[in-house]
Amino acid sequence: MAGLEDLYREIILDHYRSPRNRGELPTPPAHKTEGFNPLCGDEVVVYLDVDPATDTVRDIKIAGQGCSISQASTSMMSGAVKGKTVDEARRLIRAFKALMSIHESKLEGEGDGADLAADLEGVRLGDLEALQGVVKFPVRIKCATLAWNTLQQGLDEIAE
Amino acid sequence: MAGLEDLYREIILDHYRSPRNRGELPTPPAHKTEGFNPLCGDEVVVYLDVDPATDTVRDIKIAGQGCSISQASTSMMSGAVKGKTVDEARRLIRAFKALMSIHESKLEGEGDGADLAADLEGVRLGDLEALQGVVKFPVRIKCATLAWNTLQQGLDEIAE
Amino acid sequence: MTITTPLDVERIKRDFAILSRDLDGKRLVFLDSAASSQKPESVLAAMDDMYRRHYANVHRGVYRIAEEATAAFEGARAKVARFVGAKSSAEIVFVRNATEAINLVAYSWARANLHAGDAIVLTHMEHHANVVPWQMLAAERDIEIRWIPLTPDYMLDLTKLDETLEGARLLSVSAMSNVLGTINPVRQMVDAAHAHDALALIDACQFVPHVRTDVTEWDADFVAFSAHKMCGPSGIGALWARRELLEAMPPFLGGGEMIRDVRLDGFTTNDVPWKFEAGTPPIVDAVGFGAAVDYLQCLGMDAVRDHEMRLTRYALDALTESFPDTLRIYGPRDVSVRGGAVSFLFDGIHAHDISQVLDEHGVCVRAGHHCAKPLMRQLGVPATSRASFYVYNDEADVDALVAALAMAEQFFAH
Amino acid sequence: MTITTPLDVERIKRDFAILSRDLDGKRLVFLDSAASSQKPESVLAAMDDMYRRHYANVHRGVYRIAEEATAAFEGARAKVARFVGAKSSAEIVFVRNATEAINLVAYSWARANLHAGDAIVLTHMEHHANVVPWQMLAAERDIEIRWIPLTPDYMLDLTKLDETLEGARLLSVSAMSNVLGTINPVRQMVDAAHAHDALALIDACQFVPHVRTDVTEWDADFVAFSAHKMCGPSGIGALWARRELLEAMPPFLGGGEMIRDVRLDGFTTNDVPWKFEAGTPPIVDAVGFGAAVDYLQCLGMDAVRDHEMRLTRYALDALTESFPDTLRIYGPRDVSVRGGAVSFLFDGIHAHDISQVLDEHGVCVRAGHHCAKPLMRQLGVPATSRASFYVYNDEADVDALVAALAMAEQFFAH
Ligand SMILES: Cc1ncc(COP(=O)(O)O)c(C=O)c1O
Ligand SMILES: Cc1ncc(COP(=O)(O)O)c(C=O)c1O
Repeated sequence: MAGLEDLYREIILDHYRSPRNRGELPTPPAHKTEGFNPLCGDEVVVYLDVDPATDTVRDIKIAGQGCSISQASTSMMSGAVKGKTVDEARRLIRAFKALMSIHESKLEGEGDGADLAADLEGVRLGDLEALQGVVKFPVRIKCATLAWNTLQQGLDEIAE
Repeated sequence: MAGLEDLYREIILDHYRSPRNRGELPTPPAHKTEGFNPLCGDEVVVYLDVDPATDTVRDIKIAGQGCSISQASTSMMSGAVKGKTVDEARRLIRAFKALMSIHESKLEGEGDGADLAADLEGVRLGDLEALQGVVKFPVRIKCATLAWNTLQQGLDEIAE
Repeated sequence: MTITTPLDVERIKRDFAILSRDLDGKRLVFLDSAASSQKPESVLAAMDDMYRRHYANVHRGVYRIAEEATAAFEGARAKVARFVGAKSSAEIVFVRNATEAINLVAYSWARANLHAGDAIVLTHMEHHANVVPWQMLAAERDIEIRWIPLTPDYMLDLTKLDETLEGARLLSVSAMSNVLGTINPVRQMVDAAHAHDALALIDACQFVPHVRTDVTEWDADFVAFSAHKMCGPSGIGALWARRELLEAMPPFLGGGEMIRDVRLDGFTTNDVPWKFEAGTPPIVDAVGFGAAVDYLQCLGMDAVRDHEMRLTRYALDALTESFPDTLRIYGPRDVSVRGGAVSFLFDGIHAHDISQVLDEHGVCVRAGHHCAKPLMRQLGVPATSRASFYVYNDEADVDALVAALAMAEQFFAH
Repeated sequence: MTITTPLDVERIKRDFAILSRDLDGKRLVFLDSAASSQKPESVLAAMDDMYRRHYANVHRGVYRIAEEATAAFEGARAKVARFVGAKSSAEIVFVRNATEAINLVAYSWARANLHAGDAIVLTHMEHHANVVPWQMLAAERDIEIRWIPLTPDYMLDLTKLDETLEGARLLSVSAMSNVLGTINPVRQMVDAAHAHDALALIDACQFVPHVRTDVTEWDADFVAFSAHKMCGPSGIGALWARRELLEAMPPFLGGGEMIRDVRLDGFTTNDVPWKFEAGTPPIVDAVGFGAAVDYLQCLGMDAVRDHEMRLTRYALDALTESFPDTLRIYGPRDVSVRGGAVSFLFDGIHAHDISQVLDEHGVCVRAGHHCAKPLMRQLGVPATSRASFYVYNDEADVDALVAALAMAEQFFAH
């Protein structure tokens, strides 16, 4: 089962079994955003507490339910952006999507993802790179990106 | 062109070239009914003057335009019902449709038309039988029946 | 007494080319027919022959291949009509799928007849296809939607049926749940609806492929189903409706074929069923649909049902015996009130992850909400795995499923 | 400079199995591609392969064949998008046919945006598909329909275009008439519509199969076309629309796939284009559609257009020379402003009867109103005969037509 071990790296299963930052934050001051994967029904809820003075993600909590990939990705995302500035968080989003969308864009037959590499430049994804195995399983990409799309939507809503 | 001669009998072409009873009747007392073949655009207009005292088709006139089959059938129909009682006209309609629908019903895959033979019993179709060749050309059946359906609709409307 | 010849599954499997596909050394174990079934050789051959010998647009050509195409297309309609017990071909409207069939009723019949304050009755086990069209209408017209709930053993709770139907205009219900497998008491529900002057729409998408169907016996008003779940091609389905209803309904889509006459100031409509078929239809898919019902009729729908009951019983037993503590089945246990869609979950393992491991073993099952999110919320789960059976499945397929599940459980337990 | 390789029609004919069909000793001369075209081997093979190796429902399965099916389905969408110059696959909504595409716009965009007193502009040469949906809306909402008339040489009379567009919300016009062959000045008309703040819908059903199309160059808002007229299967077509428009439009059909979430009290919609694709799509037909655009692209659309211009000129000349006094052609003579649909009538012989005799000679032409009854009334005829050409037709087909017409004329003259 070579393929499967590519997808389900140990660190992913670890985040799945022991998700970080689970819980809720009072709204306000925190902002709550829900994300759905319309295909499989996975749900992610992101509570974001952004300090307006420093534009920093002061705290983040996660709720919802889903498969190991979506849950692990959500857990990793929460750890990666906590304490970061909004700009840094947005850079992470772009980098992570670039990591994933190399395949996603191929599925849709548009471009070859070459220029997406630019987005990856200079961003340290760390543990998140464990999720790279997902690109070999196209239908699971949406599981991995759900948390990040929800984060992006949350940041956009806060900025408004 | 054996098949074609079956369809285009001399008497049909004659009715096509010299249609009987063409014209209009004043309404009222006459009743006007329009029929369409939605597939090819043929149109038939039937003016019916039914004497309510005797329930007889006192006069009938025909207008409209269409292919040789629809025009010949209309012309023949007008001659066949003129002077007949409404009951006799209705029997003719049933008989003519039976002549045609043996194939029509087969096209729709329902029944084998066996019991339709009853409708033909005891009715003299005369010249109209020249139209029987049409059943070998399924799409033309609607051309042949257009006038009769319009007549039927007219009689129904008058009866109301 | 009807004598039912049992299905010869070994022979049937050979009718479905895809089932002999090799997946990196593993045979394809296809257990997702509730989503869409595979197609037998005879269906593929019928469609191929149409394109190679008889293809032309239908209804409008005088020439021979156009006549042949029209006869094949209308012949398919007659076959489908007979297959579900319709009184006439005129009662079968070809649509893209069951979803469009339900939307057709919602746009044409319901928008002409339902008004603010009216009520529609649905159930908690409906597919989105039988939920969203009504929610769209409800939002537009201020119509109330009422829901029939479930019993703890995954049946409809009909104790308050009469109350729920009070003043309702439509009952729209699935004949068989695509998640639970539950077969609902259609005739009883139709009668109850009629007693309250409501019409009854039956979503028979999961029923027609698996159980002998007689729409006239049901006494229903509308019945929707899709070809692709019953050995037919994707791209075509049918709405059956009583002829008087179809005749009274306003048209839905406008265009060629559905008209009698068009003038600058308006149009008149064609006879049913064509009144509801605007534009060039899925001609060849219809022919494939006809070949599919021929295929099923040839197997015999009673034999199909017998086979699936036996196989479902075997599967329910095998799953329960193999995973007594960790696997939960969502759906009735009694195979006489259920079909072959078996939903289940492992403790602590997401359905999606189960599917993924099964795929490595060539076993295809569906994971997700199965287009029934309201039901998922009732069940309190985000998703289930679902194995579903059809005429080409046998005990060996169930065994392969159980073996793969054991490996999946082990994989996530380490 | 683009170098166009002329079509090798002899070789192309061999790609279409039906063209070698023998009709009682006569070869099939298929001149009805404007109604529906024949399909090349590559399209049939692509569909057959899908059913035999990769078939499963799309978008919802985790297992391999479901992934393959989804990739093939979405890959086809990308091919179609590129073929018509769309900026993104998200702008291509798969529908059953052009008729449904136009109805989708009428139900979703128009019903959300047009109100009593608004006006829609159509032309006298529109197909019923681009008339009836608007008449339905007009009757429902008290909307005005305005008509652009024809010139005596069968072009649109655009002298009063600006006046006609005054206060209009939509211009909906055919890029090429299916009766007259006339090619309309799309870009000019779109610009005029936009100058009046009206949107522009282009019925490109007859255009996309025959002339290189760039929807972005047209600057249109909606473009409708059908696969079955462009070497693809029946049962699928496309609506192209600008992404922002699609995103702003309310959904049309409700059901699976088009939703993001469904709760008892309402639903939210999926991203475009899926928001408009409720239920199981014509999966395999989509793949066939993709293979059809591959086939056309491989021939080269400029070569296709060159070929058809040459053949149409040959046909117009042959008809005029052979029947100088008795045959009348309805449509422009200049092949640079027309496609290969040639409508004609013989003095005193109905189109239907002509077709019938032609059929005896294996020559397939259409007879009737061609779903354009308003145009027929403008022309003052009940019906016409129409021969239409495509990539697999050549001069020999035109010669066969002329010879058969001569016999028909003789048959009815006796
Ligand atoms: C100009 C035009 N518009 C629309 C249509 C409708 O196409 P379809 O029947 O594929 O929906 C046709 C084809 O008949 C056409 O020629
Ligand atoms: C119960 C039920 N209803 C409706 C549908 C919708 O069918 P389709 O996608 O063919 O329109 C399905 C299939 O997914 C179903 O299982």
